[in-house]
Amino acid sequence: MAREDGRKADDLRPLVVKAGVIPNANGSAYVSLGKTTAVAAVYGPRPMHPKHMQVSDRAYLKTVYNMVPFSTKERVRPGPSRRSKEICKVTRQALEPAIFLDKFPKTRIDVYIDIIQANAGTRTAGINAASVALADAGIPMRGLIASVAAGKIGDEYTLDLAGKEEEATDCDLPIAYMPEEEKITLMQLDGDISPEDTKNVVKLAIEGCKKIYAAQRKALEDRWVPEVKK
Amino acid sequence: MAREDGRKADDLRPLVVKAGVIPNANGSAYVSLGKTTAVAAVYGPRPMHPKHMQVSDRAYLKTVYNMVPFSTKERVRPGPSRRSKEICKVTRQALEPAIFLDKFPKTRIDVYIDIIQANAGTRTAGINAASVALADAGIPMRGLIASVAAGKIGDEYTLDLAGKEEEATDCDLPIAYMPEEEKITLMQLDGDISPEDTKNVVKLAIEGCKKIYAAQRKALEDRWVPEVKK
Amino acid sequence: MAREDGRKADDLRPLVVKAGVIPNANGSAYVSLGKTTAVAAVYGPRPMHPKHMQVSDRAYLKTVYNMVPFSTKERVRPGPSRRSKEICKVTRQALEPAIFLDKFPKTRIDVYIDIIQANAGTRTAGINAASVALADAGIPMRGLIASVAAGKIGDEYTLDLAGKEEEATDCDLPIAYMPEEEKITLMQLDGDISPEDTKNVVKLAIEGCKKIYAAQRKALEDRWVPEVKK
Amino acid sequence: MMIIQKNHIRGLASAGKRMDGRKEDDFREIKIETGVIENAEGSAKVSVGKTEIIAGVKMNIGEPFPDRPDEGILMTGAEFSPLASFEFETGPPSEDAIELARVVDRGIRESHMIDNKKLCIAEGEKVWMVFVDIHILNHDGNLLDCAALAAAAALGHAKFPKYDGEKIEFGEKTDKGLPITCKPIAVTLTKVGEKLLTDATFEEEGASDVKLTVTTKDDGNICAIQKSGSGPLAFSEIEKAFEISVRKGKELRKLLE
Amino acid sequence: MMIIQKNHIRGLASAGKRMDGRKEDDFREIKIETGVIENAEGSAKVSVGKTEIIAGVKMNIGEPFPDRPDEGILMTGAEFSPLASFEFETGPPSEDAIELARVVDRGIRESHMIDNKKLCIAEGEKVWMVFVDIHILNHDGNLLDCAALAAAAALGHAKFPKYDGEKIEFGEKTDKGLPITCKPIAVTLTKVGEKLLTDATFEEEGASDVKLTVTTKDDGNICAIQKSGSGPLAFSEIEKAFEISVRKGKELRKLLE
Amino acid sequence: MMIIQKNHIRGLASAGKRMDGRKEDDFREIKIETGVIENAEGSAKVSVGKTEIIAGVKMNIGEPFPDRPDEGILMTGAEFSPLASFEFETGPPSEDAIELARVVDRGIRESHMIDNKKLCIAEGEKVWMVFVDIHILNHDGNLLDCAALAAAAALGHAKFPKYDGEKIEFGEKTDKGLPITCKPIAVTLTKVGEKLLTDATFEEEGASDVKLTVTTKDDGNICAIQKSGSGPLAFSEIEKAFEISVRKGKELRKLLE
Repeated sequence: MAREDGRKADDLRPLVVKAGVIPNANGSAYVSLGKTTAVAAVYGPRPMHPKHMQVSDRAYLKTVYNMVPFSTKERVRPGPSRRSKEICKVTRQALEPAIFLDKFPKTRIDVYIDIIQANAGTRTAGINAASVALADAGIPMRGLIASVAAGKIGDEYTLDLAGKEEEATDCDLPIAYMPEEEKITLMQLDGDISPEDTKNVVKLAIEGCKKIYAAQRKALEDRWVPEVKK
Repeated sequence: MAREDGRKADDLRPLVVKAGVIPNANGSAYVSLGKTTAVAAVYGPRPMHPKHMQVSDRAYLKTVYNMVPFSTKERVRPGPSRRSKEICKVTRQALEPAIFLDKFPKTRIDVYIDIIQANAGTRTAGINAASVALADAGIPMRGLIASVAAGKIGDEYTLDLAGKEEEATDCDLPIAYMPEEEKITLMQLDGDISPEDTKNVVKLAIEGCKKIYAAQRKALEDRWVPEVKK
Repeated sequence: MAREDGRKADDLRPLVVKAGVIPNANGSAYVSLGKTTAVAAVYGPRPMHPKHMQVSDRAYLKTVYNMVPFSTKERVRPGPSRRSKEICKVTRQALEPAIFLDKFPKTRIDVYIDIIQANAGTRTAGINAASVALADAGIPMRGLIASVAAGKIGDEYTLDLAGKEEEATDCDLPIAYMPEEEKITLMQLDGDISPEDTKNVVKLAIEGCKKIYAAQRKALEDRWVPEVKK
Repeated sequence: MMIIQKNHIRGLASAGKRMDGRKEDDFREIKIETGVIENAEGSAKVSVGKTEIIAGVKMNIGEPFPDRPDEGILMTGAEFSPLASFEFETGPPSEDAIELARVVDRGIRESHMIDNKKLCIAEGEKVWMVFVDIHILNHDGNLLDCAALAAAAALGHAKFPKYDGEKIEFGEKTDKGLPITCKPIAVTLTKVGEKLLTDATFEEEGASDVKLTVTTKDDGNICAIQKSGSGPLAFSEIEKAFEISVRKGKELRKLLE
Repeated sequence: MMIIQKNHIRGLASAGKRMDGRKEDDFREIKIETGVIENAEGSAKVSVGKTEIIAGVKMNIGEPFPDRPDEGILMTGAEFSPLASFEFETGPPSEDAIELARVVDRGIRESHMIDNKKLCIAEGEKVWMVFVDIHILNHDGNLLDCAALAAAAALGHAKFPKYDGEKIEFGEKTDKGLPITCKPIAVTLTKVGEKLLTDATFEEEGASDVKLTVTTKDDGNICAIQKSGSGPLAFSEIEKAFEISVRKGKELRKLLE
Repeated sequence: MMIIQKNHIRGLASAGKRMDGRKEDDFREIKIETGVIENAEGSAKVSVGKTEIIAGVKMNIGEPFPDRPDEGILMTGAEFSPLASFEFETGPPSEDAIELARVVDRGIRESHMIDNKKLCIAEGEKVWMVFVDIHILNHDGNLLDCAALAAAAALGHAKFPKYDGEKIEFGEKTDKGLPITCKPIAVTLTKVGEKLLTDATFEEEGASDVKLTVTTKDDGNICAIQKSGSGPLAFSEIEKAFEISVRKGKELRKLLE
């Protein structure tokens, strides 16, 4: 079945990944998937203040997900919402399994994600950007985290839902995935769908993550390999 | 004159007091008076953080009074209101005279009161529950604090106002009372009533407190005496 | 051209300055300019808590500008607004150049300004009061700060705008000025006016500041000279 | 406050003495000035010794509460400006400020000082809202009595602004005052040692652990009571407080005439 | 929790054992009591072992959202009262409380448990708003399953209040229930060591770094999933979690009949 | 910043030099890209050296302010995203962010850049509201000039969304732009040592204690001024700042054409 934008069911939207876009940050990245754009910056590891918030055996990871007021069709009021607080939490927990936090006890690592333009899949785009930004910052990681949503529209398992597909799908299932370890680090579902179908949607999303992972690696190489060669 | 619910002027509403209802708390209690239900839990004494808030010669007593959103006829928005902040203060000051706070310098004792169902007399029910919870937690006390409101409807001094009686009364006068020491630890009045009548209303409320006190002692005995016997 | 209240273009409104009006404060002052009334109080230098906010080589200056709810024609909601936060900042930066903050490392100096009645020129009235209050508190200063706004109505450069003049003027230009050092410490402008005119408006405002400065000195003498004589 | 100073104040009190030479039930000098804020519909500056408070009354048109469609709305707020005491801090109203505002509010409300029905313009649609804001200028004890006095004075002198049925002309006052029925007066007794002191200073309050505020009406009835502080009271002390509050209330009420 | 205790719990789990003697996929004793709050249109107290939660349903009339003019409005909130655990604090809802409320909400919303169109009174103007508030009384693990059960039970027993087209008579209930289409049940699997435990206790949760909540409908379909915790999951674990959730969901649903 | 570095920058300035080789009144390279956010009615990404800012314009229909019934509403906000600098923190807008937004807003408002009356749809009832949001992406000094430029560019390219008199179709733009009358340009002079530098970098700002922002119109008139920082200025410095701001303002305005 044809999709709005002419993609095949297992196609991603046009994907752009760039590393090192925020000069001030220790690491940063830009990710766009179609009309959804996320920028992420990493500051740290840096000393944790006040002291009583230090964790003695590892770094404290803070993740902020923020939609810029003009990112959506109707202006978003600045400041955190219940939705954005939940996304901060699942984003942090999607990234944590990849990071060797125990290498930096008593410090903090801050990951800031700004959604510059929103058209479905902002949390997954944010995770993709954050993961590249962490690597760009030189934080030791088990692997990159890639993230995308999938669903089922009519009879077809469909990757990277966009636009009105979010309403047409039987379910909206975002995952985050670490290809190096074959592990899922984020999984949510909204919908009404059988367990068997759900498994197939997860499998499709994992394939999508692998494609994104390739683009993430490429972006880091583009940024760092020339520098090494110099 | 007959009351809505058939009580005599100096009758309390049906009273239930139970100690030890919240397993996690150091002490806890449940109190219902008619359709008003309060649950209280005590945590502490525990170390006070941050340090600069420690009081060097006694425990810091914190009291939180909270109406659960579904406790009232019209849903209450969660979070503190001006009313609830005043009640937190008078509740704390109703309990303080009974507690040997100086036995636990530099610590904090937290008293949390949730109003689960509200039909007049929530602050007094909360104090009754909190007092039993403190005793249940083994905090050394000069005595239990009992609390109830009284008023004057027509010519009659009337105990433990409920339902529409709060509108019919000349005054709404809640007190908290420590029978062991014959001391009043909370007293408020809204209304329009002569000083002589006010004194008589206070006397009636004191008698009401003594009845509540008996039920509070009974609840603590039911909870602790069998345990001691074991 | 005649002004609403009969003043000449370079006249201030009737000015009252008093020092030492808040007994509890280390220093305080009252300033009224026509129907605009500000009261300022200074507390400090006092120890700065928490410690991590201490500045090692100078005092931390805090300035709070607050409009009292009944100060305006339409009641103001209590609490800070975006406007009042900006005024706090420019007020602090108007005062800082005058104070030897480096004499009191690790302390804080608090300047509180309450606008009791508002009819144009509240920020400048507040600065005038704050400056006297600082001197009254015995804080060592390079000089007093005087402050007033000026504008241009029709062809005339006009001092100390009030009432409907704020709408008639080509610009509203408040400054703060330190006569001892001939320095400008606050300058803002709203309007639409040529650079040449702007310079002339600044010059007029400086002349206004000098008059206010004289009244500030007088107020401090009235307060302190008799005391010294005793 | 140092223990030694507290003990000194308590010792004096037990001997029937006070640091400033007053008798147990003496008030400090009270000054009341009304109409001090031109922008307010009503205002009063009241000082009791060195304690100084301004109350301002602002009015506006609003919708009545659904359960009281024919009554105006009264709102009382208090700000403890950090200007007034080293004890006060910036930020949202403290517990103490909320309590003070609510006790002053109850005195006005329960005494029916203002005939609320007369504030109704169109039942269920439009009523006058009356905002009383209390602003502390200097805190030297007994804030509550001073605030209640300032609120009563400001309400007593307030004038309705010009209103053409559509829009209020703020700043243009009519000569019509609020529908005042009586004047509630708050008198606070502060227990120091074994004595109940009237109009305690900041230092005396520091040596006390309990006080009782009793607000009375012109007819001697009580319309509001608030016990405050972490100490207890005996019934006999409450009886005594009632007697003093009624008596001193009458004296203070005269100052509002 | 001490490392040694965590390791003990993990060791037990690997051996197929639990501290309280349950099997991997056993729930603790579940008690459901409905109608416990007279002021609420619906209410239920649910305990799972020592975990105890009350859910209350309140209704009101409001305007529909502009993009859904013919649908009622459902709002789910959760308060983690500090009364319920030394871990909970006063203040605005924590990240965990928000997540719990949103996952319970998604289960109700995505399963279409309530036929929202039947909550419309006048299209674009008036609809019923249904507030579900979740209040934790004691936290001994597995809050989410317990909360979802309490919410479903409270909604299932809720009755519309009396409404004359103008005003609601709160406190007077009709005998008309909400338009319920199905009953979503949340089952959370908590990974301890290499095992996925059902209905983990507070201690077991402390020894775990990841859990997966799967909410299922009467027809066995999944309507909500949430992975929570800082650990990862393998695909095979997710498959296993689905199987257990569907199976245990059926058992739990019977308790609501 | 280290004292030694501050002194170095000041020393350079006194000798008429800057760390990056620019002259006193040189701007860094400026890039302006418009239409970067499809969901916004107008948008612009502006970089000045390494400082990078996006401004977005969103429109909506709302009620006018009662005192200006025939004028549209302009609102300007700024977020200093913690992404953009180690100095920025999460939380509500800082004092600096509020000041920046207000100074940009005054430039737009006082220059009458937008003919507000043309934003009126039905007097007293419906007007267009224009929200300008400024989002910092990287902070390397001179945020204000960059933000004002981005706001002007975004407003200049904004297009009204489709509106049928009832409802806006967000995402569908018409080809009608805002009623623009002129282009206000902010130029900030940063005093380093005894010199007034144009377009200071983050390091140069760290070595300065005062700056002056002057916003000018196409006709050379000044529409907004803001002195910022804890240092003082002499009258002669203000005169000089005016001269530079008018001159550089003209140069920058050309970039918007």
